Amino acid sequence: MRKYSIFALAREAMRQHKGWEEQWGSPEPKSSYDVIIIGAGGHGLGTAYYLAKEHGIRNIAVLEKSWLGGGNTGRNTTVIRSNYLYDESAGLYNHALNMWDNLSQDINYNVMYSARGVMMVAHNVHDVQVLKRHVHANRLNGVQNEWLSPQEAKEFCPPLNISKSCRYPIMGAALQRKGGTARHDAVAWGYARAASDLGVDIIQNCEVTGIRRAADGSVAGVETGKGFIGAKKVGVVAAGNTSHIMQMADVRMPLESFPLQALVSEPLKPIFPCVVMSNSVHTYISQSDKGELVIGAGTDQYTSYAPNGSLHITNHNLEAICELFPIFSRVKMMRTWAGTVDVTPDRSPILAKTPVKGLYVNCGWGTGGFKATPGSAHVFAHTIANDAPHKINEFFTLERFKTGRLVDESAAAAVAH
Amino acid sequence: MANPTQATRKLPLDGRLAGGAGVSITPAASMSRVSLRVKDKDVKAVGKALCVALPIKPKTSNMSGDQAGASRSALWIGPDEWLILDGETADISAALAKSKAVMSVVDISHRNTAILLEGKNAVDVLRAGCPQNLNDDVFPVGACSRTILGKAEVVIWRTGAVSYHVECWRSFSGYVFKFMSQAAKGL
Amino acid sequence: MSGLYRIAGKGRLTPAKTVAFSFDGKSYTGLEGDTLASALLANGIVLTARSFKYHRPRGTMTEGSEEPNSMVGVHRDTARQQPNVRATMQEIYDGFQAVSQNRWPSLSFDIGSINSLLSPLFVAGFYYKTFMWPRVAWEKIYEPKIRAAAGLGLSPTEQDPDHYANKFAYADLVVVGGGPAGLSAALAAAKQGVSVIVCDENAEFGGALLYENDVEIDGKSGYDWAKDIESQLAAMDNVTILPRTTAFGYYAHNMIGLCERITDHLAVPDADSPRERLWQIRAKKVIIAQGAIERHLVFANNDRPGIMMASAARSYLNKYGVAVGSKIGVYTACDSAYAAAFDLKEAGVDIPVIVDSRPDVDPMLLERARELDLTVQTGHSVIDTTGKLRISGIKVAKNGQMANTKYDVDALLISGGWTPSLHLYSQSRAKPVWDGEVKRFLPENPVQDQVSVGACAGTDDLSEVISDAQSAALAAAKSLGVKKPKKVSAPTEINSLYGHSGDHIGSSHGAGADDAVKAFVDYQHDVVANDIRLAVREGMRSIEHVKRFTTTGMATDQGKTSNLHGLAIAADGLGKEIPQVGLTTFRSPFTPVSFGTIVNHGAGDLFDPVRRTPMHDWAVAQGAVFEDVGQWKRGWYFPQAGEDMHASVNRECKTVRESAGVFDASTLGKIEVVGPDAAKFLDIIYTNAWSTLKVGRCRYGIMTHEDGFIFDDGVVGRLAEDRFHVTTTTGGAAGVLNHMEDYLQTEFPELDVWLTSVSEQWGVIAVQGPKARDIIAPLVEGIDLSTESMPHMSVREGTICGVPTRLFRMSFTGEMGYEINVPADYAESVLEAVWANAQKYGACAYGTEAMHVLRAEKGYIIVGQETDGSITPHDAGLSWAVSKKKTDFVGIRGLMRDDLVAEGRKQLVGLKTKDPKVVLEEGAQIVADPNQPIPMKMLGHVTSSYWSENCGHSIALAIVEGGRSKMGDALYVPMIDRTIEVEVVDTVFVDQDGGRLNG
Amino acid sequence: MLYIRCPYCEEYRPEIEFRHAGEAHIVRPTNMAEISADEMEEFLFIRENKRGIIFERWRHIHGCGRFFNCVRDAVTDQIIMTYKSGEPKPSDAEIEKAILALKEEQA
Repeated sequence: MRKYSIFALAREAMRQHKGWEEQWGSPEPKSSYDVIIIGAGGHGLGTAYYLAKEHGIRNIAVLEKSWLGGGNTGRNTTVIRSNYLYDESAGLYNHALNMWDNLSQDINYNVMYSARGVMMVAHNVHDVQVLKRHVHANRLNGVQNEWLSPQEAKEFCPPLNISKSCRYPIMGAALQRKGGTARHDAVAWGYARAASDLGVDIIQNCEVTGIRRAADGSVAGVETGKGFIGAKKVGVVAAGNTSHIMQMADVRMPLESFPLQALVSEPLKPIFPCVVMSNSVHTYISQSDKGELVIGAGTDQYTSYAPNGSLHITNHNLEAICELFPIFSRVKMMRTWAGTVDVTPDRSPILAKTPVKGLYVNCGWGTGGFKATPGSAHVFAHTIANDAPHKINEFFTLERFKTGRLVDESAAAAVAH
Repeated sequence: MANPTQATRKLPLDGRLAGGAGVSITPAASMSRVSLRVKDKDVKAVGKALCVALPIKPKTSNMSGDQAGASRSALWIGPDEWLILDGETADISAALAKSKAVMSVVDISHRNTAILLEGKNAVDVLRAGCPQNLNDDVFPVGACSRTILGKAEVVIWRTGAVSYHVECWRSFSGYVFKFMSQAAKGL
Repeated sequence: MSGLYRIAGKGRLTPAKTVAFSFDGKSYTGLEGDTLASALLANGIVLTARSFKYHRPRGTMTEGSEEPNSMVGVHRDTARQQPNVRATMQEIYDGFQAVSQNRWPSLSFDIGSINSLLSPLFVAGFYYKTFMWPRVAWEKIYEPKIRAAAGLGLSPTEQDPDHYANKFAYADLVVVGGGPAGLSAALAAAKQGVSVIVCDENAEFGGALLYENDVEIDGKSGYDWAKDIESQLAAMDNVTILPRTTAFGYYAHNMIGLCERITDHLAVPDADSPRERLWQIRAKKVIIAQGAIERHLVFANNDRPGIMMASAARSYLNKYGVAVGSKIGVYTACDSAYAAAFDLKEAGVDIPVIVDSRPDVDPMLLERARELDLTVQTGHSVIDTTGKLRISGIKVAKNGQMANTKYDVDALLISGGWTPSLHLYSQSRAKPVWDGEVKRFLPENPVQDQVSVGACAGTDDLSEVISDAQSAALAAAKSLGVKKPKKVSAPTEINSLYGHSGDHIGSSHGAGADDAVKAFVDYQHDVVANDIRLAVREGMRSIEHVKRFTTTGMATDQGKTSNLHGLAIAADGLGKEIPQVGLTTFRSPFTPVSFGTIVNHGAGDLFDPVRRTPMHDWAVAQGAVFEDVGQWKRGWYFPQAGEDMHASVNRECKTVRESAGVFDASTLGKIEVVGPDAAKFLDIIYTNAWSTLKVGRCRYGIMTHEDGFIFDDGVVGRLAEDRFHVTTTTGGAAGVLNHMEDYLQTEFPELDVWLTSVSEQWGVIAVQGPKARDIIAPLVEGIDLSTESMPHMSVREGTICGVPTRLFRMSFTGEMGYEINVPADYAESVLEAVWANAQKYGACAYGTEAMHVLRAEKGYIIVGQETDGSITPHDAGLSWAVSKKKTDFVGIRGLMRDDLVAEGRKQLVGLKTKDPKVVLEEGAQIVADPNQPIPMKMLGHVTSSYWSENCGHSIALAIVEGGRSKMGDALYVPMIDRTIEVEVVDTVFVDQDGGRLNG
Repeated sequence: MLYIRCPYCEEYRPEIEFRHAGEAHIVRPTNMAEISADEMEEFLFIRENKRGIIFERWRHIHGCGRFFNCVRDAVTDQIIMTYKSGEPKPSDAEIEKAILALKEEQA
């Protein structure tokens, strides 16, 4: 792999950029692999990368029904933070946050991680209690998060409306300075390029249609649009389509898939310096490097695989934005889109072995998977390679839904992302 | 001067008035209201006790007289639910007590309050916030439905060609009134 | 004079109706009906903008909403500053002001254009490959620079003074587009009596007929024919005509979103008038007649100001009487550009050359060119242009050769053919179908109840357009139930001189893979042909990857002019056919829509309902400070002169225990449960038993979900064998009713019981404290208030102040007390009477904060504060409220799950700080060893914490692992600046034996 | 915003009058206290979540207040049929028929 750098760029500039290589290969599938990952989003590609890089497994394929990075990786609002309440979640997301720091250098691809700060605002006494609970728990867990007064919040984010006369005045905010955003496509592409370089076969337009089991019940491989492909181990990282894939191995999941919308405004000159989230009025917003305000909302109320959102969801979302930032009323919405997110009963992910030997699942990220990408991929690779979870993901099992040992972040944050 | 220990009634929208081109928005006077729940088999008998037949067709209403608000009216709300309206002093519960049917009679005279819309643009005030089809062919005079107006739940009852009686819970009435007033601007 | 380039006798604007406007502070004169683009062109202003990335000078390219370049800021006043407005869509008015964007210090001298020099570095996706070293520099140096250079207009900085409206509408038929197809369809359908809404994004209906002056229909000009149809439609009751209205979104189940622009074109809008109106229309049938969009040609330096679509130039001439230059070259691959050249020539404008890349051109066109003495170079291409802030010349070469002839021009009209507009079709989730013959994607496979007609369906011939539109309308009417459709006559004679044949997709001669030139594909995002080739070279094989890598088609115009070119160049690079590379899905909105319009009535005061209790005004009169609890405003505390919150709450708490307090408890949810099976039903819903509750008595009940976790609580009174008055938490009211209805309707439909919300039927006045009975007794009739007759936890019906009451003897403070329920309209009046008596006893008004303190002193939980969806009744110390006898209730099995019966669960306890003056922070975490390293093992957290004036020390409730076995233990609360030692104690701090409740 | 036919109101109404209420035909065991951990997990948490024809519950919460069932294609969001709470789950054949009828209606 030719290294990316300013020097490489300058060299290529002199020859009209004719010397760049393909970022990743487009091979035909081999007859079998040691590990097959189903789903070429950030989590799946990252899993393949860490399997190859840290676990010495090189005979890996990532199968993608469409184009890589085109699912939730390429459709989310790229918020990164780790200020989760429970030890288990804080451990997982903070692992990811620490990895974001060096990800660009590690995979030699600028993922544009920008720690511009994520501020969660409180609008009532209950919000204050909940957010302070987070701040305290985070501090004792070694997760950076701090409490700001309304004035401090306004200083950190000047467009914020802290007027006492608005419907739900701001009573304070929790700020994670290390939170921020990254460039979603770059994460998928960077992992794809790095994994491809380590010999991973990334096979796009290759839909999995079945999971074949050996006589002993363990995984034998997958049926695909390009024929049967053998595999010793299969990792399912299919987000909204997880239930559908797992059904092929007769594993029924505690998941429901919902359309989740986001939108961007027309590009504006820099006006919005950070990420602001409000659980009470249900919205979150940041400004991209291109100048677009990137705005996310909650899901539609019904389960669906149709990646379109409803206008009334957009309406609720922008109401909240104009309430928090009345100056944006005349700004125009440029593009809306939706993804399909898979949601577990406790709004925490499943990163685990399954009842089927050789079959592993990484799912249930709901509205908040992007931020976890490096950490999730890293511990999932560990889980597949060792047939046992990493300490960080040992709580995120399927069994918890039987015992009731849930990691319920939803109680703490109505909009989790 | 009234007896100091005799409580007086204060409506949530007392004193408000609004409107716009082609529409007036007026709080209705006090009324008696009952939420009535009856099983299919008792509908006829209960209607008799009430002196208004309970409509069984969805989205329809019946009146004992010919003037909305001044006579007893029964509005279909759900398959076993009716909103019974009458003048302030009427005792609807007493009338229903005459029936032996198993039913639920709950006084909601004070839970709800009503706003009257009148004028050729009345329906467009509603269309600003009600997602239901209010066109003449599907929402004729006499039609009634529980639905949404903006962010409040309301019951819309079309009492005349250009007249609507809109019920909402009292704490939402300020919002509903303000919503209508704004919607009436610049129609 | 309205501009040097205005040609007398041309266009349809009235020369006398001038308007003054300014652009970048300079004053100009335009005509009423001008767009900013036409008015600037009339004044010879061609440079209108700078491009996004390279800051290249740009001018108006089009005459419509597809405009990629001319984006300006419109400033009506300081608060009404609108960025990113398309000059081509903005009508001017007297006093209109606009400014250019994305340039500094000025449009003609822009420092940012240095980027253009660095453009060899700034290729597609360059930022992925660099700025990684040193690590911190990305955030500190590179990213801020990139951000400052990017972006277009400036955000408004003041609150928007305008308001916006909404309309939900239902129509039999929605017709999108008011060109010949849309008008014909609308009229044909309207004549059948069905309801029709027809909209067009432009100020005027007519579509291409507004400028195609070669069209004659039944002896009328195309324009007059269109106006005639429009006036017929306007006269029909079943038709709604909406000009300046963009159909921006096509949603599920045939819902169309429209944005109607109402005031932006007016000099002095009516203050009452909304600026824009959102239409949310549910249509039984939709006819899309969006038309087609003219493409540019992709050749070197095809972006200089003065270069524009041929149809745009024709439109500026025939609509606005503006010549877009004085020496205009033409470069085309499509017949329609000839019409523009001919019209301009006839208007007296010099046309030095028509360059046609096609070797064979319709002889009729060539003949007409000869008649007009025009030079036509067929089989030639423009391989480059010159000029800085305006095009000054073109280089024309024979196809396949680079030897060229230069022509001086001050404008260049280009046409690469027409792209059917599939935006709404695609938004409706339908897939475009590639027609290889005509090299177009066509809307041939609709998935919703919708049909496309006219140019957007690939139909060029006008008579076909009209007859297709009419048939579509008739078919729609028929399926809408029109039995015998009225005959609709098609025009008998349609004449048009010029067609729309011919096209070129992809890069043109001189902009091939080996040509190191800037041949723009996507103007707004500065994507050139070579960027797309680079993406392909780097392994991007899906058009989605190409699009994201190069950002082509992702600007504010969503690639209306560029998508097909991008696709063709990518397909060429991949050696595939266009449909194999795929067309990206179009997303709503078709053109950008103001947030304000989407929000419409949901702004400001109407953002969310403010719910006030029937006694709100009384609380205001008492000086209450309010807090938001859900949508409710609740009295938080009632400060007297000189008191802060702390002092006020201390006084309130003390007064309640010493004398009494009056509290507005109206927001609590109330549900009347009526029917012979009422008790049986409540047995299912609550963890405790109700069948045993006697009439006239109350009981505290807990609800769990099936998972066994607490979800609501409240006191329930039995008014009769078959009638219960249930109370819920304020926030839980709607959820509890829904939960109960769910079980009643779907799991236990055989039960004879009904549920009615009476939350708002009853105003609730709580009178709590040793003097409570004395205060209310004089006002109550028909109820014996003595403890013997009406003990703690009982309910009676009687009258108070002459109105009916449901009087509860109950307490959330630990004091003897009553909750007086009265019909809400009477509540304030009754409260006044109660308050008058209360004051005689030195009682106070108290708010929610004092209520919280008082109940915490008694260890009463608040659902949502002590519980968070992971707490069982057992955890909360409420095992006594979980029936051990019942064989079923909601949550019975959930409570038995392994983890819910495991040892060491978090349990509710009280905490006392070692230093009694220290008040813990709610949400603070609790540890056993404060000196352990981070991450610390946390045992739980403080759920409630207050200064208790009654106790003389701080009190707290907490959820602590194995808490009840830690009584007396010392634990620690590590704060950011210190560690607080606490002792685990019982949850009840005041009156542990409950004697005060009995008065 | 979906357009949903309420089987009690006997007409189509806009989605915001309704509240989605999860997968349909999940029967609450009558011997709730006695079911196994597996059965409990199944009842509480396991969902079909099918990428295809699904059965779901809605409540016409801001209308007639009734819960009812709905057959919808979760890929296209097309609503195939709605029926009253308590009515049996439609058979594949009935669903096929309803789909055909919808197609004809549109054609």
